[in-house]
Amino acid sequence: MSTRRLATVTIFMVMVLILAACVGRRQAFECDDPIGCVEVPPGEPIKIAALQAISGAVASLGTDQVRGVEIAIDDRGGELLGHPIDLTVEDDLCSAEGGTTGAQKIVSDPQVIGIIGTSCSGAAVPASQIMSEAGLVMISGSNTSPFLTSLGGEKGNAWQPGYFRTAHNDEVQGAAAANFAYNELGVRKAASIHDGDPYTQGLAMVFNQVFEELGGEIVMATAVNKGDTDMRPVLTSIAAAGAELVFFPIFQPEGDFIVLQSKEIEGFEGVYLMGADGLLSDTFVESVGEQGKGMYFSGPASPEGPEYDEFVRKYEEKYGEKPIQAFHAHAYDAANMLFKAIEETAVVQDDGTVYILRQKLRDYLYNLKNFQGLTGTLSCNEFGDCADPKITVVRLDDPAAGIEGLRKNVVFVYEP
Amino acid sequence: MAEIAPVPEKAPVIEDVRLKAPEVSLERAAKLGGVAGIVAVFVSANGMVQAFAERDIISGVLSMGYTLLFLVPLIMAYLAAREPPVLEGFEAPEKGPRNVLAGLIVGALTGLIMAIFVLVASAVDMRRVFINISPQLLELLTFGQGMGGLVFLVGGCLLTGAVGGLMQLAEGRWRRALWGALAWTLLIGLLEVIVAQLFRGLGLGFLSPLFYAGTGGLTPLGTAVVFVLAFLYYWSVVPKVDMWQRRYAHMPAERQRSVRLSLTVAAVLLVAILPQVLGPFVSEVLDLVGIFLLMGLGLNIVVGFAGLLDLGYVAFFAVGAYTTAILTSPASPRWSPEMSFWAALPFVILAAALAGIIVGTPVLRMRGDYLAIVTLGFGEIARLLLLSDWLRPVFGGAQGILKIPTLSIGPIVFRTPVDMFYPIVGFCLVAAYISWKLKNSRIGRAWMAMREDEQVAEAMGVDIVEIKLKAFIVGAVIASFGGALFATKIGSVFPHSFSLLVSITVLVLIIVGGLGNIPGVVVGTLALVGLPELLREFQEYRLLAYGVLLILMMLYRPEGLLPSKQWVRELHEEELMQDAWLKMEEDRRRAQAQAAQGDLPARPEEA
Amino acid sequence: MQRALPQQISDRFNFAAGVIWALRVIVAAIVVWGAVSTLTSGFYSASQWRDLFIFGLAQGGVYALIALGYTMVYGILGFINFAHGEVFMSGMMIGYFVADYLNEAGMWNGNPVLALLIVLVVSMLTSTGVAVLVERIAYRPLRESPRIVPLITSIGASFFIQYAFRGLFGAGVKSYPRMEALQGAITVLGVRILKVHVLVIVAVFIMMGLLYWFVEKTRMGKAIRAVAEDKEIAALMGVDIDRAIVMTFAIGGMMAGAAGLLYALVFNQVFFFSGFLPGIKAFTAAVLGGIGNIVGAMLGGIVLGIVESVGPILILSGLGIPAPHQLKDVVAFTVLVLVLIFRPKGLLGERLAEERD
Amino acid sequence: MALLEVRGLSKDFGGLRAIDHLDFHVEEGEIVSVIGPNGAGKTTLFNLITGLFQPDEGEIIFDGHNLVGLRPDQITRLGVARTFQTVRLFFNMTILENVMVGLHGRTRSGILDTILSLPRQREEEEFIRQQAIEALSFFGKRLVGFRLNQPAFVLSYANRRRLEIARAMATGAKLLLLDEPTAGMNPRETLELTELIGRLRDEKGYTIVLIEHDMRVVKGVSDRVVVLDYGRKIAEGDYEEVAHNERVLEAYLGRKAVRSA
Amino acid sequence: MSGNNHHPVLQLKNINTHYGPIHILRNINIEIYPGEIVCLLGGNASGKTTTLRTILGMVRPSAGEIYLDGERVDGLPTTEIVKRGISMVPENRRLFKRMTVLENLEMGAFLRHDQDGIREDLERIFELFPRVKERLHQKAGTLSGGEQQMVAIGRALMSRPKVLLMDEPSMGLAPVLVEQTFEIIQQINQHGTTIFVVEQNANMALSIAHRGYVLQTGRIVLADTAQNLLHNEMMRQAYLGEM
Repeated sequence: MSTRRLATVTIFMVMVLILAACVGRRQAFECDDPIGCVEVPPGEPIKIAALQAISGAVASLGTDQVRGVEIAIDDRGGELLGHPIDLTVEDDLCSAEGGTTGAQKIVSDPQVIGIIGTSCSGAAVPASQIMSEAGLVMISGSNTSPFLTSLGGEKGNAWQPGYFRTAHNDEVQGAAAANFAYNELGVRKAASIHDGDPYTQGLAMVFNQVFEELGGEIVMATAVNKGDTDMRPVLTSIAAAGAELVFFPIFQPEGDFIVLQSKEIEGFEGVYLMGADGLLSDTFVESVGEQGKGMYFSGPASPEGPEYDEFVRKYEEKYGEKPIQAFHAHAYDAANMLFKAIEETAVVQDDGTVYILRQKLRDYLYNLKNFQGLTGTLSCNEFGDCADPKITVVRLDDPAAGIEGLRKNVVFVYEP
Repeated sequence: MAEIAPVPEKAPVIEDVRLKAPEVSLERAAKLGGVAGIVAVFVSANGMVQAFAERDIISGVLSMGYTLLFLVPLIMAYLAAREPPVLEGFEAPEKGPRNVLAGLIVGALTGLIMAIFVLVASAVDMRRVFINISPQLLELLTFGQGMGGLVFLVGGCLLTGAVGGLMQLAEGRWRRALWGALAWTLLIGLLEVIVAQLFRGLGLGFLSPLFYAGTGGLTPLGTAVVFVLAFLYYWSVVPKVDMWQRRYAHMPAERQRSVRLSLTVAAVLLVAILPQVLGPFVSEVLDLVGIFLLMGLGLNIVVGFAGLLDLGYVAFFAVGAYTTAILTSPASPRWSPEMSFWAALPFVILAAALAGIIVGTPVLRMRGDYLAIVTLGFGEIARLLLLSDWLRPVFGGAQGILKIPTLSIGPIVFRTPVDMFYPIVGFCLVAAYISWKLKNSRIGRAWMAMREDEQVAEAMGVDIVEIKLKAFIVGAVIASFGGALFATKIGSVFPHSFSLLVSITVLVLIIVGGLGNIPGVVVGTLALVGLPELLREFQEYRLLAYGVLLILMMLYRPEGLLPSKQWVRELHEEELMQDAWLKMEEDRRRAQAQAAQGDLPARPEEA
Repeated sequence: MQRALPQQISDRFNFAAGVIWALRVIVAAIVVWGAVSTLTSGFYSASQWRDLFIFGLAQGGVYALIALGYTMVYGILGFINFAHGEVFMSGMMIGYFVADYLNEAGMWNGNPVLALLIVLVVSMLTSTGVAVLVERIAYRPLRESPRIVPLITSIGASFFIQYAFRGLFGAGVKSYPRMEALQGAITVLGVRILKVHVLVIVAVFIMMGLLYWFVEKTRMGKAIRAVAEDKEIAALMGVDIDRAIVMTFAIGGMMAGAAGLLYALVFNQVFFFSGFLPGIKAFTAAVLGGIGNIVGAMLGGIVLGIVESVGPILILSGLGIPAPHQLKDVVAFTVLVLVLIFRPKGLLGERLAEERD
Repeated sequence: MALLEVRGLSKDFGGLRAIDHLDFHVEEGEIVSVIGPNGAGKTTLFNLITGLFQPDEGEIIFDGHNLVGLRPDQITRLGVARTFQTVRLFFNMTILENVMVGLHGRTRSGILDTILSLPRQREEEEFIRQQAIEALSFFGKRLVGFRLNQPAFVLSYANRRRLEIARAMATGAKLLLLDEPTAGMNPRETLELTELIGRLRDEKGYTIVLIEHDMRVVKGVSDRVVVLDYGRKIAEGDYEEVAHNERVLEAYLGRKAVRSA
Repeated sequence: MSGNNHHPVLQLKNINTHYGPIHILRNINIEIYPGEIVCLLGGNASGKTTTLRTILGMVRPSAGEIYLDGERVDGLPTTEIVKRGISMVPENRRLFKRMTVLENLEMGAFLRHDQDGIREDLERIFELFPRVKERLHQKAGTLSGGEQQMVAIGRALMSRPKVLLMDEPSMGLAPVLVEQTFEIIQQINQHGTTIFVVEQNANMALSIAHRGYVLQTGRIVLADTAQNLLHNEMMRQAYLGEM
């Protein structure tokens, strides 16, 4: 009895569904792109994805960028070529395996055209490979490891076609920090601390190298671990080594501990402290307060100007807080680059159907020059590096002025 | 000296009486109602209701946020309305309005507590401390109707409470079918992406828009179809499973074998087409499940069989991954022999065995928790060494090792996750075979004996040192397979992939699956690695749910999802030790009595 | 079995003994070589060594306070309460909100002693509450289960508390207000010590003394010891087992709460993950000292703190290993492994009472 | 020469002398009972012989080997097996598996043999199984048949004791050390076991040392009785001699027990 | 000695106990009158220990009532039951081995607050067991078996129980100690303590008890005076070792 009922229901359903499916077919478009095309029928969305770290200890890094992308979409009224823009957000967990699963989930939808991400370089290595093989493009706002694009003018180990970034190659920032320390501050003995993150380790490494090339001496290249709280021993070592400057391109809260505890170490008075963009945040300035006075930060040139102010206004309006990290503008630029490339390369049919040619899209991006973004003038090279190569160093003079005040207090500009 | 009381002349022989069944306790219902209220407040205050308010399960009708909120009184009411377990010698309880009343009490209390919460939250701004008690949340909770909306909130709680109570009145088959249908509807609603992919994979892509609305969530039609199908399944198919099993048990051995064979063939076929149908993303998840499964199988030998609590198991995984990386990658910093995966495999095994000995030897004399912390230490040491600047010339430090070639056999290259599924399954089968084979051998018995009582095992001629080292070595080698596959699959290795969390996850999954049992490890891995990956939408609440799940699991089903008999025994040892024997004595007496009447042989048969 | 241990080992575990002996020699050589070359290099001044030692002592004191919770629970229930790090964090977190409020009200720096006491009480109450609640919900029903079951529950509880706190109070790092009275250093017996470290060290020793007195001398302490030894018999004596166990968790929680405040004063910061690493370290300390042994936990904590602070520099940098601080935990865990190899029950671990027949 | 010879054996526990310069021997084929008050050091003696404890002084010579310094498993492989005062079975393993563990020391196959399922390994598994069943069969039908695959904890107290003896037999030992084999048994079971102990020697050729409190058992089976008190031997001889020794009566037996035995 | 001899000091009325779903005790009825020594006999796993645990509130009976001195005590927590006057000498003595002998005895008086009374009782116990006094500050784990037995009994007496339960006092003891133990039991009884002994060693137990119950698979199958039981045919076969 019940079995029969089940069968009846099933057959009925299948019939309904087949009928529904038979409605509507349209004429074909000849796709000659070597890696394929995406067809977006009228009314269907153009799909892009964000692959960012949105959970765990580095959640703010990814969340900030997702917001940047969302604002970029809002700025276009949520539409591109008359199609709604559909954004999927995936978590890259800031790890290789997280990047893999996230990327696989994204590419499993053949309609997705491009990815804004990842947050972390480690996640980018497998993710860029997966997206590259699937024919997508990926633009990251915060990957900085040289191996993703180029190292010393050569293709990096993890380079993949279709990978771009609006963030700086560490090579640039490390060199900027070293130049500033050696030439501007006149420091001859420096120390560096990283925290075992590929980003911080890479940056510290470049700093050490360039500083020594300039003729300085790295008296201690050391490291701490994420989660460490007691920095006094490592600071004692550095003081004993006689360093005049410490470069620690690490994150919160370890960075806070270094600054706060350095005041308690004998022999640490007069040693310059220098962080990087990982510490350029409101919570850091608030946390170190007066103790952080006189500290330097290297980082990409802070976006400024009326467009950026407008952007920040939208951000605050939409999310109820000030930008929480330093990469929202990079992500915003990345998204806009992608939209522009789609607009320029897509084939639009009369009925509104849009065809996006994947290789053509990539080629367009590789040849993109002088794109005006919030972070400056972006031009992509053959390795996918698109960032405006301007790095600035800022100094914390007035903690009460917060991150805004700090960003404006530029003491050095580096352009290779 | 006291006078001795008189004693009845004949020994009193009392026949068993039927004792009156206890009633559903309303007091307990009130308690559970309080708990439900607190849970509901918690779910709201930590932001879940709001975070999932946008995500629809049934498009335009029911959001995930509300589902979460109202599931609380529903489940609690159901539990509160359940009668206490029927003990031997007691009458079966009767169902009635009291069950529903208990459900209503739960609903009422939940509603009341939620209402108080809403009133307090709207009167006092607590946002500085509780960041998620926002105006938007209050709006959601009052259904956008201002304080008048509280009527809906309380009404909803009452309604779900009553439904929970009513569920208890339903006869067993109905009850199961209703719960099953409900669960499947929610699940299908949640797994939108995967189901859509499944449709595509089966060539039924046109079905998706009928089931799912473009804005997320099931369409009303989809909901109805899923609910009805699931209901029918539980109504008509599930009850038959028992019957099929019984029928199978009564088949002659030959028929059994052919049934088994055909089931195996079906399983193999299923596994073979599975990744093709499910597409790259689910395959990716399955690959990950497979890699964790390998580790689970290995750790199951160490913990489940040999009883050595290892919290640093990830070290062996790392050894496998890094050995593979160094030997196969052209980008390995110091040595790069650029071997193929298969040429590197023997070295991987060797390195893992060596690591097993290195970890195993110092801990030979340690037991239990000492072992746990020391192995944890080894796991951390391994990770930190891989990460260190000191060994960066060999392991690449934080930058890891890149460019690990993809796996290939001759001309076949396993590039995509769909391809990788097959070698991973292959390795899993090998590992499962190894653990099954060892379990039923001299060595497996020695492990189990050692787990039960190390001293006695030693006194029975088991060389504890040898057998412990063997457990560590086999466990290490199996984990290193996982590591090797991980490295070649991801194409790069970074020290961050080998954190303590991995060790803990693997330990947890074998225990949740059912310690000491190979199928249990499979189920545990699917549940704890597969499901969270599929439910990526839960984002940061995943680990919260994970924690709750672990606690509930251990409280209510400590033997795991698919337990081994031994583990069940151990968990219920006290009861069983005392009673199994009592029961047997009783059975024997009965059997003897019957034998005296000439019915049955005087030997107790196993039930 | 205590006497002539080396000889016995070499008889009983021939293979293992060889490895262990080799290990012993290698480790001794490494330590001596590293230490000698560091010391002879003259890189660090005597006052720097002394500072390092005091940093370690203060850090170790905090570990010791947390370790007490592990060790007491282990002593009475026989399993590792993984959630104890979160108990510690919870006190620190709720303490932050009170401290923040007091700071705004001007009391934090206006009347630091009273403010500290208030935050201390709140922090201890919170941690105690969380510890007791976890016991009630997650451990009490599992008392008769094999120990691995509550162990898993405690891992679950640990995740739950972390992410519940994250959900309720946000993911951001919260900075305790600065207490001016605790800034700077004072000189004690010619040694310059940070004020905050003085406070920590004094507080730790007072707390430990109180605890020792409680467990050894009071009626409840005796009841706890009896329950730790044999629950059923203790119940027969009229001891309320549940109460004794709750008491144990409560004391562990109180100690953790106090540790939380001290930790916050030294490091100023708290976020939902702050309990994890100190928890692991304190657990290590408890095992190092001999788990189940209260004095052992104190000793283990302090030893661990000092090893972490002095060890990397003393041993590793002398060996020419770059970035020795990165390997701080390697040194700490190696010390643990070595201690357990030579004293399998920890530094002060109880010799298992040999049963007489 | 005696099968087991203990000379000048001493053992301290934190200042407490459990065994005090004990001399003691067992001839091949003999059944020797060790009796003495609780805490006299009887079980400690067993623990020393089987290597669970290391003596502070003295020698233990078994079958020409000095056992001092050997591991318990090595000692078992040399031919000494034991049971425990509190029955210590592998309760969660089946009855058959319990006994099969006893054969561990007599077999060889390793991990690779097992994984590859070599013929040698399969033969060995069969051998283990047969030997185990044979050992169990010694106790009649109680432990074989449908019981083989039941977990050990379902067994009654008496059967647990029997299983423990079977497990010890399976190690292929020459010398069995039985620690209170009849404790917890009812009189009928005790009598039966007394008989079995005799048969163990007569049919299977085991040499047996047992610790026992039940004087009926001691009287029933012993060729020789050794009495310990405070780790020292206070009397030795056949049952009648010992039972009428004043020191033994005072320290251990009491008058009633002798009468009722 | 408490007043009316015709009202039982301890009474179990239709007690049923379950472990999980399994029915262990089935309608147990036991009455113990003031001043008596009553023994409960039975083989292993017949439910003897469960009976004791039920009396002490360590297991809740699923049905039935327990009265102590006329007051209903089933369902009360163990602490409360001990406070009302039941204490037990556990099987195998089970002292707190890491505590001193004195601390062990003090634990016995855990619920009492009358320091003088406690001191008095200590003296009484030293009188009863002079050996114990000599070992007062030793760790209990270092005592010999006989001494441990004395401390265990002394510890149970420290709470001045109305009924003293003894779980297998002869288990694992040397013959001379068994004898001594039973002598002590008689002695304590003569000082006025009601005693409920659970034993396997039926011979010994019946030789000192006034009355006895026989438990088999969770049921009372015999209840009679000790004398009658000693001569009961079934008893002689099953428990008294006459073959």
